[in-house]
Amino acid sequence: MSSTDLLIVILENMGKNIIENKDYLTELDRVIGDADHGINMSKGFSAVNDKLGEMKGKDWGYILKNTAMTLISTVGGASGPLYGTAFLRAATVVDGKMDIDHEDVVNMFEQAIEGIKARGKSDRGDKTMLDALIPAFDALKAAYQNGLESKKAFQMAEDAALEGLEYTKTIIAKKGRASYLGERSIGHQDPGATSTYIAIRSIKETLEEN
Amino acid sequence: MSSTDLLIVILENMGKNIIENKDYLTELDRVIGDADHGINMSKGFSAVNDKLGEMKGKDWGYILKNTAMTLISTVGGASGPLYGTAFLRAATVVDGKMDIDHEDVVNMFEQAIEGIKARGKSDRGDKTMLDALIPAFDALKAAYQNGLESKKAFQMAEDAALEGLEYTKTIIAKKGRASYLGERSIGHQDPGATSTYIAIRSIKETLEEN
Amino acid sequence: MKKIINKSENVVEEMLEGMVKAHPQYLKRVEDSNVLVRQNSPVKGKVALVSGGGSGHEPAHSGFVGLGMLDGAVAGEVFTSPTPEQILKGIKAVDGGAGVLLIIKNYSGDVMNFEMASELAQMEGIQVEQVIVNDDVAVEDSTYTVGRRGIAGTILVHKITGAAAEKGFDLDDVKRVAEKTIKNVRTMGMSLIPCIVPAVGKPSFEIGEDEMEIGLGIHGEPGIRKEKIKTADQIAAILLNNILDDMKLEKDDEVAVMVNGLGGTPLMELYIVNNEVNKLLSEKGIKIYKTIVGDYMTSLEMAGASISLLKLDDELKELLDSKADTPAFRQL
Amino acid sequence: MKKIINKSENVVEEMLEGMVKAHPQYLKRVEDSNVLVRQNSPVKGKVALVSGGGSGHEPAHSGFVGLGMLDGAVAGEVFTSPTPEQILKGIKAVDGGAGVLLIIKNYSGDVMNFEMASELAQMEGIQVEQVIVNDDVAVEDSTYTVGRRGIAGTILVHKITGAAAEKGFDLDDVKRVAEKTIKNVRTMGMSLIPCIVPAVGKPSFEIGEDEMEIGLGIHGEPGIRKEKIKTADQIAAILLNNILDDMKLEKDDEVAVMVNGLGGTPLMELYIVNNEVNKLLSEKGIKIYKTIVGDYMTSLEMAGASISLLKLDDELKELLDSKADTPAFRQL
Ligand SMILES: Nc1ncnc2c1ncn2[C@@H]1O[C@H](COP(=O)(O)OP(=O)(O)O)[C@@H](O)[C@H]1O
Ligand SMILES: Nc1ncnc2c1ncn2[C@@H]1O[C@H](COP(=O)(O)OP(=O)(O)O)[C@@H](O)[C@H]1O
Ligand SMILES: [Mg+2]
Ligand SMILES: [Mg+2]
Ligand SMILES: [Mg+2]
Ligand SMILES: [Mg+2]
Repeated sequence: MSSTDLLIVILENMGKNIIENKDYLTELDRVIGDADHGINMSKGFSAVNDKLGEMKGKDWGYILKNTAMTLISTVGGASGPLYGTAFLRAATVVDGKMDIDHEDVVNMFEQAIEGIKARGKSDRGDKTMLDALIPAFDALKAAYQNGLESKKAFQMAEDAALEGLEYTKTIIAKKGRASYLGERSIGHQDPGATSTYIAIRSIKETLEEN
Repeated sequence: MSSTDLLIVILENMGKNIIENKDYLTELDRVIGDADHGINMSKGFSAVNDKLGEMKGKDWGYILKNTAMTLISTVGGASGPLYGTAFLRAATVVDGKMDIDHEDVVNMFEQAIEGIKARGKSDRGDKTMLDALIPAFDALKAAYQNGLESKKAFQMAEDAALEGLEYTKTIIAKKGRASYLGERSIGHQDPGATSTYIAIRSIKETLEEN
Repeated sequence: MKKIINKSENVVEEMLEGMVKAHPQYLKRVEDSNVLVRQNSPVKGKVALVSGGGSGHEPAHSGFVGLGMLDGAVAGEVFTSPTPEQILKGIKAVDGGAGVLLIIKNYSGDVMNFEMASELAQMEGIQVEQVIVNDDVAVEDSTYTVGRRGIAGTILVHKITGAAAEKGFDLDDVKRVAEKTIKNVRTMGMSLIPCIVPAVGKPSFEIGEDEMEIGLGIHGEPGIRKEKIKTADQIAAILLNNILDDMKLEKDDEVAVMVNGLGGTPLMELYIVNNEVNKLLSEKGIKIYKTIVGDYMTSLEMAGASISLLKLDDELKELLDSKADTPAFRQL
Repeated sequence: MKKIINKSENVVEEMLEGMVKAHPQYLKRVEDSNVLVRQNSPVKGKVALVSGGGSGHEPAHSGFVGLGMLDGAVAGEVFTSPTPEQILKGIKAVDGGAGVLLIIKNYSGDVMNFEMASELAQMEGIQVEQVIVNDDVAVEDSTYTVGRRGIAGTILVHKITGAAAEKGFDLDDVKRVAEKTIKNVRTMGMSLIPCIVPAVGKPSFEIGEDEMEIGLGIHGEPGIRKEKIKTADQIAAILLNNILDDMKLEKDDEVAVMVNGLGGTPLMELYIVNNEVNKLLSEKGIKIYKTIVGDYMTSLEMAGASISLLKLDDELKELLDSKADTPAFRQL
């Protein structure tokens, strides 16, 4: 399989997992937010899914940028611009490329994180998607530095994301709707960190299966 | 005890019984009306009660007229004008009288019924207070004609009122709020007939005790 | 019972005070009464309009006191008609010498109390006429019954009759316009969730999670039947068809539409209903001249809605369009 | 879930259609969008105001599109900010050449989507400025947080800023007025009964029969704390004191008061709250220049209320008083 075909399968699988977890994500958001995260994300990834056909054979930058624009123009809420920005920034790293290497992967994640931070004025510890994404990125980068392959590296990224996700239960939300709850947000898992964890797990799954 | 003093005791006892049955009357009205009959009647008879002191020593007409005016100006709803009119019409029969006879009693009831019919544009069989009051009046009149004393006559009036009350469960309401329910009013006892039954029972009780 | 109140005995008193404090430019309270009248009452030479009834229907009726609508509103206890004494105070406070028209919703209690007040006022030399609104097509109308209830259509009667009075029509003419409006207006309502009378503390009727009441009034009484809950489109069709069966509109007839919320139903749902009402009427070629959507005649926190249609002619259109300035209904 | 709807996916679409059909003299829909704009948009030479956000807050925001208030309102899904694409359509439809001011409620989602739309509009050569309403004193405001939410006070910002734009103020000046209003407005809310997002079908939070949520927003999120349910007077005092702790009013300061219902609370209760708010402010010597009571910024069928205070100066008073003509707010 070409690497751009693999990307399309990854996005397909990501969508499938997000949509399967629609109610779960919404329920998490009901408790400390406004009960729409699963609905928002499913809507976005359904729209992405509809466009994957046309993306076949296009380069990494094109596919990621189109994914980004689709998310931005269909999701709304906080997750739309944030996931959209993440994909958009990742796209800039791999513009025109039909194939990528480990360095590209690291750069894409780094840019995605920077994008979310800038758009969301947020950082690790705010109880957001960044609390799954940043640890995942750190683990991924370390794995590559230790010479591991992508399959193994994303396994480690998934583990770190899950740990980060668990950590969100223990902290006060400082950004997003959950922040309005103050202390009452403690004890509850962040929906956006959960969808990010699912996204990373989806990458690992696809890598394992292909 | 003078007969006007007896009237005051009757009104006192009527008030006591109505107020004791406030929730019961309201609950009956909740099912086929608007859940206020007990509240309305209690309010009216509390107000009457407050005025009984000043009425001491006055004639029958004065006492009944003042009771009527107090009910009209405090109760509201359908029962205010109807009970008010009933007492007002009864008052006209005994204006200026310090003592009354059986004929007066019969005339008072007759006038009260005519007043309700005229004011309410209603008649027996409409599932209203008249379905307790008219049978009670018929029984009372018959008892007097048969030479019975008031104590016994009101016992018979009470029995007839109770029978009329039971009868209201079997018919469709044609007047008052319950009429909007149409067929659905069948099976439920009319609140106004219930308060009328309680009023007649109160007269009998007072006669028995004095 | 979850309500933002103090003592249930005081809800009417505190509500009236809260209204006057919110709208001092529109309303003043008649001393020692539950009557709110226009700030500038009595308006000399103008026919005055008085309405009222039990409380719990807010903004009806005091919310419609002001230029182009009512002169005074008399508030009874929750769902209980006010007494003749109270109504008489209202009549006296607004009479500007050109007579007073009472706009009464057709309930035994309201009719009797207002009639008694009218008799008392006439005894004091005030010219008083009355009209009785009976727009609810859910209720059987026959000589053996009390006839139909007055519900949300009453607001359209307030609006149009108020405009006529404001224009300087005399008492007979104002009454004629009121009667024409009443003749031309029909309403039917439904409910999903009952209300709770504060002094009672219990829901006004029992209803299942998948049921609705069809054809109910505004006093918490149950409707004419229970049904399985239906979609907004189906509900709109049921209510509208009942109305149209009764009022016989023809193609190109012009109507005003009112989609009224009963208190607990959000505006979103009322607009969804209006969407279908509009579609159904358009399909029949009936022209919608004006649409009013909102909570105008409520039943405490009851969830539900009613639809009203008012058949218009040129006179009614002009009166419907004219200026109104009240706490709850304004039109430039 | 008891709602008068058809399919939960269609509530926003059908509501918008129902609004346009109810108010064709005020509103038109921008093609292929969830944007409602004034019937006569774009108004040449006038600064245009665009607001919006998730749906479920009706009449906010499209109910405030019209003379003296907004030019356009962008509706997202229920409680979900609209996308930049939608907002951009709104901006383009109302731009009359004098620039566009976006009035954004302070939620991460709204801010990000509106900002992205603003960037896109500027790339197309439209002058766009934005203000962010953050009136909810229940929320901690610090550099580490997203800051306060925008809730019912937003309506006062619409009113005053809209009046400034209607008077012909230029974009900078309209923005200045908006920012002054935002600086001067504070709100706090409470709830007795949660709402149900149609697509979710479950109450937005759990709450006991004797409990209330204090300090909550308008998206069904729980408040800052649960308390035993209190009387209307106590509730008014809690909300008002939180506001007054924050905004430091002095004797003889003049304010506008808004008692806003969250959708399921009847007007009766709002007036009862207003009665106490008025009393408490009067006791402190604070002058109430104007009071607005009703459902203006709702949260579906949530039962509850919020209180807003806006500190006034001469400029704000004049703008608050000036004419407005929209579906949900009219002033002669
Ligand atoms: N400023 C922010 N920075 C990073 N992530 C954020 C921010 N605000 C919200 N999020 C993420 O978005 C998630 C909520 O997304 P969603 O429910 O779709 O949007 P909304 O909050 O607008 O309803 C949160 O759980 C959180 O992870
Ligand atoms: N037209 C009428 N004629 C006789 N009795 C009536 C009439 N209308 C109502 N009633 C009586 O009044 C009772 C209801 O009184 P109440 O609940 O106090 O007034 P409302 O119906 O105004 O709420 C009914 O149960 C019925 O007995
Ligand atoms: Mg959310
Ligand atoms: Mg009753
Ligand atoms: Mg009653
Ligand atoms: Mg949301």
